[in-house]
Amino acid sequence: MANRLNVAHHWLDVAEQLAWLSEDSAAGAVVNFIGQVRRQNLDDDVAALTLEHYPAMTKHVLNGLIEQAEQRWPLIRIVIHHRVGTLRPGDPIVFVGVSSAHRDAAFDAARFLMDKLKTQAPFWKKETTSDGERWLDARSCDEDAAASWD
Amino acid sequence: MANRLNVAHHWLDVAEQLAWLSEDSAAGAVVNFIGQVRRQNLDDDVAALTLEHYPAMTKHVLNGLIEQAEQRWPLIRIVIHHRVGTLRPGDPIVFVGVSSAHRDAAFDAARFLMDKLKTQAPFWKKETTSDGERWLDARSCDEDAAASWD
Amino acid sequence: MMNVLLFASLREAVGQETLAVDIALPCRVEALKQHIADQHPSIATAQSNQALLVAVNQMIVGNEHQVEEGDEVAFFPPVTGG
Amino acid sequence: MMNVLLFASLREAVGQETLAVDIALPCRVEALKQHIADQHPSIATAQSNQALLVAVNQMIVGNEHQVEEGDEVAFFPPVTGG
Repeated sequence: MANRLNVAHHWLDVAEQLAWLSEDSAAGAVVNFIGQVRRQNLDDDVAALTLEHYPAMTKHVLNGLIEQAEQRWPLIRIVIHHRVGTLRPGDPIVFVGVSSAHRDAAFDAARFLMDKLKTQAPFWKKETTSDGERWLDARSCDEDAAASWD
Repeated sequence: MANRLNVAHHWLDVAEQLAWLSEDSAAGAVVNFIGQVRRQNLDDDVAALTLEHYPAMTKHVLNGLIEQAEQRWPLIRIVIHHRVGTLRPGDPIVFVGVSSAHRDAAFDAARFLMDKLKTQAPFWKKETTSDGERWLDARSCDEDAAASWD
Repeated sequence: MMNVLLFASLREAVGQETLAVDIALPCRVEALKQHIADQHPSIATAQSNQALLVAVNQMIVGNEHQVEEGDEVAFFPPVTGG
Repeated sequence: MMNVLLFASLREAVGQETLAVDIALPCRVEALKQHIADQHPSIATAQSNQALLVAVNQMIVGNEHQVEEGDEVAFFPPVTGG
């Protein structure tokens, strides 16, 4: 198993990540997820989204999730790239990609990583709208999705 | 809802598809799957994989699956691209991409489309190994995965 | 007379892309399968292995389905795309 | 004396990135929370809304966890990345 883990201001070359995920000779399936800033949230136009994190903890948590995914499924490669800083509507926030021999493991692992990242990795979003700034609340459906893997 | 459906000999520009999937203002999540020719199957080295299909039926079935996915989940855009003809180990075979406001619908729909495509779309694979040619058998786990959506 | 399209391993086993079948229409899919199996052992084998699917007008159908004059009928093994 | 790191809405509500806390160690996380809540209403509010998470040495821990001398302790609201 090989993996790439990054938390950074910049986005990444998605085509290059997909090429890397798929280049192993045993890979038959690549699943990836991209999350991006929506233009509207809670009926307001979003002007900007600022992501803060707890650097010392973030990589620790994400590495732990990668290890758990490796133990649960026969994976070949994993990429997690998460942005921090101020983003605009339409900007990508997170890339999670997984390769495996078959699609079931790749789908499960990609979703597991996203569900757990959403509830365990120390990132926080603050939205700027015409009404001002607000910190986003955690969604209970995200807690439910994360708990479904336990 | 907008969609792109292709069955062709050529592969596609994946980055362009991802850009198209994500460009709608409401899109918060993009999930995509790429299936590719493994270098080994059933312990033999694969030299080539030839995909045959039933053209009049293929688009009919895939369009039906797209309609079902639209009815089940709030989707924004869908891409299905499936290759036919003779491919080599490592070559991509199929691209399925879905965008939605949230990740749960995007993950579910992408997996639904792949599970159903595997058991309903009239494609057949013939593998060339050092032992000669063989048509691949359908896998019962694919039937189970497809049935899990009913 | 009607034509049945064959695909993949069935096409190769029978050695033809299309089978001309002399059967009175309308008829049930089951009768059509039996009629063809009597003449082509590879179709009989596929059928007994539950490895024979039938599509009428590009939709997979069951044994009870009625084949009408002018329908497009195809026989093929379980699909393996993706 | 120990320091507690604050993040996101808690950092803004308290107006500081780090809180210097005068508490005898080792102590349970629950006692530490109570100690800080007594001085900072926004921490008390977050706690009563179950919107306060505590990490010790970069791991989220429960109320029973024992905080030792030299531990890195952080308070923050539920996470919202991805």
